[in-house]
Amino acid sequence: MTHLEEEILKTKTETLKMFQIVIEQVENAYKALFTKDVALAMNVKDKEEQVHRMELEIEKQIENVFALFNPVAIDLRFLLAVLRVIYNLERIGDSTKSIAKIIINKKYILDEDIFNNINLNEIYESAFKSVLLAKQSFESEDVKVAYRLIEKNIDLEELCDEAQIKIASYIRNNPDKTDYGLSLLSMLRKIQRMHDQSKNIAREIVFYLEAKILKHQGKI
Amino acid sequence: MTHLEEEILKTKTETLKMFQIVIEQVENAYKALFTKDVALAMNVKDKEEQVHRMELEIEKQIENVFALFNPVAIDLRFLLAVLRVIYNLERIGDSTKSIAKIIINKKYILDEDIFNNINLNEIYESAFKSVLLAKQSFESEDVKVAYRLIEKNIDLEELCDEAQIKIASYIRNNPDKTDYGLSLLSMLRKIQRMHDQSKNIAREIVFYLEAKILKHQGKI
Amino acid sequence: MQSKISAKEVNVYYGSNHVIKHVSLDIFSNEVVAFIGPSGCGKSTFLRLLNRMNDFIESFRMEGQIFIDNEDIYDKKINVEELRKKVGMVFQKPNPFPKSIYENVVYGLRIQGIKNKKQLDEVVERTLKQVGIWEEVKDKLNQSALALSGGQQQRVCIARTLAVEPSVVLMDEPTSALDPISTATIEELIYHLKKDYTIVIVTHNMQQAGRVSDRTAFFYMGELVEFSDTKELFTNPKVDLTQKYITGRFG
Amino acid sequence: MQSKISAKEVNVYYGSNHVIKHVSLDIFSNEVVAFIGPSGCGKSTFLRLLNRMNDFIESFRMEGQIFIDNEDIYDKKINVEELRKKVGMVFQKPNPFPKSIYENVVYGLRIQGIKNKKQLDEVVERTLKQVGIWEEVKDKLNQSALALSGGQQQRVCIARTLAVEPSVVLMDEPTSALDPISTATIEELIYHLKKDYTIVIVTHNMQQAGRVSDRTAFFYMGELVEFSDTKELFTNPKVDLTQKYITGRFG
Amino acid sequence: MISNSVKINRFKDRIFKWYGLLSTTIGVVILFVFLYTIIKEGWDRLNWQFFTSLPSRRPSSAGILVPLLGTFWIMILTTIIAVPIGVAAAIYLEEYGKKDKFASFIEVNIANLAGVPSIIYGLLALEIFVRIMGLGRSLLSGAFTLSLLILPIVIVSTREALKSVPKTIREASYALGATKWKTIWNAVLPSAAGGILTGVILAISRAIGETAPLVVIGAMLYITTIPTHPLDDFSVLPIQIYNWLSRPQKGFIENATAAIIVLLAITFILNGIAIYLRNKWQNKVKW
Amino acid sequence: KKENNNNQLKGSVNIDGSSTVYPITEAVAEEFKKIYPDVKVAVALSGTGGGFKKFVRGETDINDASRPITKFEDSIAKTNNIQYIDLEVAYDGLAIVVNPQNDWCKDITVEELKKIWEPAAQGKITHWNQIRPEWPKEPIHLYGAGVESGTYDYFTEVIVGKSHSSRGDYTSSEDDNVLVQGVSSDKFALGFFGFAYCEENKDKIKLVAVNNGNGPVFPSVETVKNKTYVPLSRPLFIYINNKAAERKEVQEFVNFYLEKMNSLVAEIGYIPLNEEETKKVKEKWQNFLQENKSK
Amino acid sequence: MPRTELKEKFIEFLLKASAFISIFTTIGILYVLLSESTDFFKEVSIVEFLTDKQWTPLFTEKHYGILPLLSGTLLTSFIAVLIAVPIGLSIAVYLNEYSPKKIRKILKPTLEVLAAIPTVVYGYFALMVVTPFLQLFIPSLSGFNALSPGIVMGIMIIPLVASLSEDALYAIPYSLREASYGMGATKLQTVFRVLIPSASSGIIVSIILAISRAFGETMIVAIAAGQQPNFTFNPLVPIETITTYIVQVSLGDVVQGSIEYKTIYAAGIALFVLTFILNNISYYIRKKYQKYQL
Ligand SMILES: Nc1ncnc2c1ncn2[C@@H]1O[C@H](COP(=O)(O)OP(=O)(O)OP(=O)(O)O)[C@@H](O)[C@H]1O
Ligand SMILES: Nc1ncnc2c1ncn2[C@@H]1O[C@H](COP(=O)(O)OP(=O)(O)OP(=O)(O)O)[C@@H](O)[C@H]1O
Ligand SMILES: [Mg+2]
Ligand SMILES: [Mg+2]
Ligand SMILES: O=P([O-])([O-])[O-]
Repeated sequence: MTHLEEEILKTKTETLKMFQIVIEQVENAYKALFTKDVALAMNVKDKEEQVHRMELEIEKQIENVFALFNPVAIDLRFLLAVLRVIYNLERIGDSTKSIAKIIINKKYILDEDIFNNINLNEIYESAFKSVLLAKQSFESEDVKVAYRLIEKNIDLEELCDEAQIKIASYIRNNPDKTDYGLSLLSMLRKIQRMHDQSKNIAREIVFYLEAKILKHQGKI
Repeated sequence: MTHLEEEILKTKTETLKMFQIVIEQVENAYKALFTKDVALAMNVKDKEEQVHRMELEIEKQIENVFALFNPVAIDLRFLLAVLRVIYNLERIGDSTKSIAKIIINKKYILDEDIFNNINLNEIYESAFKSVLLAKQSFESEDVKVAYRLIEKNIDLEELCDEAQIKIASYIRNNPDKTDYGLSLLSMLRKIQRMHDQSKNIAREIVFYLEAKILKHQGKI
Repeated sequence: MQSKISAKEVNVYYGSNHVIKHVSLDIFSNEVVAFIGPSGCGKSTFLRLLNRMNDFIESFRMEGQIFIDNEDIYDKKINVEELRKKVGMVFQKPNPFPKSIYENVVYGLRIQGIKNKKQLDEVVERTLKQVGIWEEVKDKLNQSALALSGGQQQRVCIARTLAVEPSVVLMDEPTSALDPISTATIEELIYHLKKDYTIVIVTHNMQQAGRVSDRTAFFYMGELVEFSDTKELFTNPKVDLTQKYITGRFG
Repeated sequence: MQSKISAKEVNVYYGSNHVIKHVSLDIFSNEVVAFIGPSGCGKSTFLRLLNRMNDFIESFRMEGQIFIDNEDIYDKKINVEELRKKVGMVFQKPNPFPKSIYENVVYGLRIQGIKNKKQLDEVVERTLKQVGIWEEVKDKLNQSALALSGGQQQRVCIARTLAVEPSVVLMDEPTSALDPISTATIEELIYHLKKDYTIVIVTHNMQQAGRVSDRTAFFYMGELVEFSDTKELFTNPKVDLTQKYITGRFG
Repeated sequence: MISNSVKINRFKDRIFKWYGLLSTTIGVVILFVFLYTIIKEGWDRLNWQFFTSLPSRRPSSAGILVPLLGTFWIMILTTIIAVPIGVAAAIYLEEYGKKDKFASFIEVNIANLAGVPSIIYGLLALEIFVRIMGLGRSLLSGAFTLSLLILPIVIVSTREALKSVPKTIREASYALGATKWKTIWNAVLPSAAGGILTGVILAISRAIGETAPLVVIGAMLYITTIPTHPLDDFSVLPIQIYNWLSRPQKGFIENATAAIIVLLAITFILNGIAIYLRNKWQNKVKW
Repeated sequence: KKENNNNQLKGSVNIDGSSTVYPITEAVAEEFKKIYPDVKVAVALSGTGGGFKKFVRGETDINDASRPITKFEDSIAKTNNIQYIDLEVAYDGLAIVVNPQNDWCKDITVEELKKIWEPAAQGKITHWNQIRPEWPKEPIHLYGAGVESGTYDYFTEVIVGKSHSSRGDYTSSEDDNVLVQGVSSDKFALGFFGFAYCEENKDKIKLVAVNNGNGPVFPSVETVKNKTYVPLSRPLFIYINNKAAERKEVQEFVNFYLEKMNSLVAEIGYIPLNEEETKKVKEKWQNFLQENKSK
Repeated sequence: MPRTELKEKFIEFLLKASAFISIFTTIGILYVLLSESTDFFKEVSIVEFLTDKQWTPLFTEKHYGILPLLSGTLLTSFIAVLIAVPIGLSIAVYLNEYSPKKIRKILKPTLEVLAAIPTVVYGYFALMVVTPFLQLFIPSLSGFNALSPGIVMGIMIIPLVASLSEDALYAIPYSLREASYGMGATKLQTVFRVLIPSASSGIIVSIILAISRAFGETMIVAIAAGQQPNFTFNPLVPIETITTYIVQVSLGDVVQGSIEYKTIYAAGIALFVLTFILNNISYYIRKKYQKYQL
């Protein structure tokens, strides 16, 4: 194995580690949300720092590889892809932090009705699955997995649109719970973003593996 | 001038062009918003495509420079910075599109009261100024301008927080205008995002010029 | 677009050694084409086919056809000297004649029997300007070209080649004997020459191929493995072998 | 950390030509340090100071001190031959002796008078394994080393250097005469050798400096302009001159 | 399309090619005429008796034993004398000598000696070896004479051989901790051995064909006993040839040509070895 | 048993001198070698004078001579305290030769020869018709033995009248064969050299009869032997150093020489002594040995 | 380790001593030539030596003019060079540029064989073969003459010229040829415009060495040129060269110490001076050329 290959491998390992942390964040935020575990949410919020650090580290690492190894072709695409993958991962991490913040700040009892009504858990699970798929396709360098992720969006979008409308009418009907509604809405949007960002990651993987640029094709 | 310098210059020119387009978008969205010019909003929405195309072009261009010229040091940093600058520009563009969409979809008469009350135009102008500052610092490679942008956030944030609270209470008070309130909120967030992204750009410029990484230092 | 150079099913043998295998390619006017590939893959051999410099090698044998401006250059009726005037060549090591700078540049004209001093002067000025050392050497045109630095020598050699007004310029690793700074200047020169000439360059340095050429041909064991847009080849090669080669995962 | 090599205010003159100017630097054990800089800036000269190979040049004169393992190597009491055993050197062009592979590797031992066949055999096997060509050459140890390819020759030369168990290995552009693939293999080798040796390498190829070295020293007109972590130097050089040089905005 | 000047140039080119071929052919033809005449004349005389017989007044019973052995003696003695001195001098000049005025003086001096006509060496030897040192016209005198004669050749060719050893070979050796002499002995000389050997053989082959200086020291004589001691009188093939050719009897001319064949055979063999070595070395050692 | 004796005889005999006498001595040495293989015999040919030069210094044992020793040489021998004996061993004729294509010069008088060869002729006598008007007006090319040879000494002495005195503008060579070649390839040549060489090259050159006032006489074994070919016939000698003569191998060699010379001389082409002369020479030698011993 | 150092110093001393032998040789030559000829010049004025047109030291009427010997030397050498240089150069060019490699590989050593033939042999070749052959065309040619040995000497030095010039041509980097061909030059143009000018110093050196060699050549002229000192430049008549004279005297019995004997040293010094000048010229050309090596 050449020195460059070693570096590339290292980058990949680091990125996978970052994936892992982000996934934990997503999972923990989910748990905190549905078990109302504020402590866990705090944990999520604090851990965001680590995600940032990882992003910076990997970026630096890639910068060094660019400076020292002059990567081309698949190596170059890999590194460029990773640059954007970590950017998206970081944003997913950001989203979990936002969710965690909402959980922490709004220390009220959930309105189970609307909560269940909008199928938030289903939406979250779906988004979570997207993140997992993104990691899987990155790890196994499997373009098919990436494509599966990119094409799977109809369900979630419908669910989200529905939920949004429901929340709007919920607010309309419960003006006193406007804040709560708004938080819910914000949360929904974050979750949806996580899914979108996973798809972005999938697109980068396709770019890396097949040199095809899928970005901005049906992107939100 | 060396071939590499030419390529770098070209990249810069292209990026400035993208800046220009995005700024136009921001400006047009502003005009459309405050003059209720739906046609202009349509225009903004349609033009988003162009921003995407530019992003892809510049990305490809940078990829080629990486593959062919093995840039190091300041050149390398410049290109990496540009990669992230255009990413942020694209997101600013996205925001203008979102604003345009809101303008287009919600064909109701503005509630001038709340609209004026939340100082949206001031916020927007401030964000716009941020974008302009970002461009200026990129164009003139002036790290001072970038720093000015990075440090100028207290005002806008306060204004936004205030506006958010006002909109929430507005919704609470006018449940029938929930949709309108939500749109306003969404718009507010987009505008705020534009400012954040301009700051991201400013940070990249600092990275490029001074090799200092400011990212994640007070980032939102 | 009409091909400037067109090779059809070319095979080359040195004795029983089959060194170019079924190569067909087309090169268009005013483009820079780079040949890359591992040592011994036949880059130089193929390049030298184009101005018949291989004719001097006794064991050389070739099959197939090569057209330049639609003329089969391996036709018996072809005048090789004329061909070589049209298809100039620059070599690996700067190889100025041990003559003055001036005489180096006008060499090709002198052997054509041109004696008109004014005409020669003009050519010297024009070509030395073209290669960008007119200012440096205009006051010492009568000094030996050997007294110049490597990079300057190589420029004089290029000027010498341009003086006979070729339409194609072949370059076989023109910078491999030069230091990085001279290399960079020569690369810039190549980059600017292409508006007037069709340039084919062999290089060991992949970045160089990347920097100077429009299209790149990757040779391997005498075969043309891939020939495509340089950016494409370096960012997204079509053939796995090319990718292996350019990313250094090889042998 | 204790310096392995420490230069203090070194000046070198060739006749009246001041080619190394006030250079002080420290190199630590088991690191790879690269010297870069434009042609003629004094890289080779400085490198060759470290095993006193400049002593052969008549006009050579030096001021200042160089310590290796805390010993002033320009002290009169120093035994130069012993020093050179400790500070091995690998040259630009592979320069095997026109002897068998085996004899090349054991050369340094033979001149020390070591005749024990078993010991020599062991050294040959060990060093050739170290440089990674044992498998390729073990059946032809008695063939001439000149029959090997350039890359293999250079490896044999490195093995030869390692055979006398140096603790420092100096390399003056060790791959500049090699093709890219051989170059890559030698670079890998250097990268792996550093766990056992302190390596100082001169290179014209900036990427190479980037790839193989931990720290890089940039020389310019005999001065040490910048000496820092390689990654740092290539992503964010402290001195403008360095930046100009590595980004090719120079001359 | 083809310009006139190009046509003319090509024509000239062709003419010159034939002219060159002609010149070369002339050279070769002369050589073969030469060899043919000699071989035709002398071939039949080459039998065992010819090689083993002492000189005789009768052509048919005369042989070349004495001059042949004399030639071998001279070859060996000259080698023993000239090679160590020549190689040593070359090593000194190439490896030790500083590049100062004195060195260049020696260099000019050697270049000059290489061009001094052989007969002048004869004059020198006559005075120094034959008279002053009192060696007479012995093998040793002859060998000394010829040694001096070929010394510059040996030095020059050895220096060339040493020069062709790249500096990097020396540096490689020094860098491994070798002293100067160890470097010369273990690295430089083995690397230059082919070139040195070639030069030495060519010099020796020149020496055994020399007549004039030996004539000057008085080696033209009839001896009946084979030389067994360096101080013995001697004869060598060229002298024998000269002697026989000056005899009136036909048979001696035949003898002379036969002896010429032998002498040529020896020189050819030596040259052949030298050429073989040179080619082998050139092919093998490409620095 | 005798062979054993012979075999035991060792030592060396060192001979130098005349190139004219050389073939005889060489032949003797060759035969001698067959019987006494361990005796080293070296025969050099520095010419009579050159040989004497060494002989009178005692450097050689025997000197071949195509003329008697000169007073000057003898005086040096005396100062070096060297005594010697001279032995006549054969006769030689000097032949005057021309190119076979030369159809005018059949005979020549001694006066004419003097006119041609005397120093005063240099640059003046250049054409055949200057010698005899009826001869063609063609250049005359002269060939002759080397200036350092006894042959030359003898020729000048008897023709010009003074030893070592002749014109200088002629082609000279130590190598008689070269002279034969010269004359044979030059229509206008006139040369002189040893008769023996003429015998070997009858087809290449033509002999000229010499008229000493008694009519033209061609050189031949007969005319030399019966002394009618005058003045160009002469005796050949060997000189033996008395100290060397004390050595067994030298004695044996000279004995052998005297024993075998007549047959060998004839074989080589010189003219042998008659029986009487031979006997005298042998006696002279024996006497010398006796005297030498008694001293 | 002073022992090693001592050993090194000792070896260096031995080597240096060897190098000095060449100087002793020169001193020896100069000593022998000068000491013998000083006596000669005591008796014969240098003016006479240099201006007298006759050389008859061995005859009764003695003249000591070196001119006839010199003219003989120059004449034979001139003829030799006239033969050797054009043919030698053509061969060099042909072998280097035109002949197929295989042929070159065979021809070059074959021609070098010509140089290896002992000169005695050449001498007889000139006398027995060339002179009679020439007489077929030039009836007035003497049996001994300057022409025939001149020609044969020329043949003998053809390999010298060819080989050295070929080396000089060969040493020109192949890239220069390629450069010239690459511009559409024919071989002939390449030869005359690039190769010969580039190799000029090497070629000049080869010619000078050839002349020097011809000056010093002995046996050929001794055998075939006659031994008749003639102040003439007519190649058809016998002449004598300096070398021949020395051989002639060496073979004869001139009394050592006599003025006649010393003439050979005077002649020798003339020869030495001649070749010395030529050798120096060639040496300095070579030196200059080395500096300018490509
Ligand atoms: N003159 C020749 N005679 C015989 N074989 C040759 C000759 N020149 C080249 N070859 C062989 O032809 C093959 C191609 O050689 P060529 O010089 O074209 O390779 P290349 O790609 O230019 O290599 P490099 O990068 O080392 O210059 C090699 O295997 C080489 O050994
Ligand atoms: N033997 C020498 N004698 C005199 N000057 C020398 C000698 N060697 C080198 N120099 C000079 O010393 C300076 C430094 O040379 P050095 O070889 O160290 O440079 P370098 O950095 O290794 O260059 P390069 O990259 O060309 O090898 C140059 O100006 C050079 O001309
Ligand atoms: Mg090549
Ligand atoms: Mg260097
Ligand atoms: O050799 P000569 O007999 O003539 O003295």
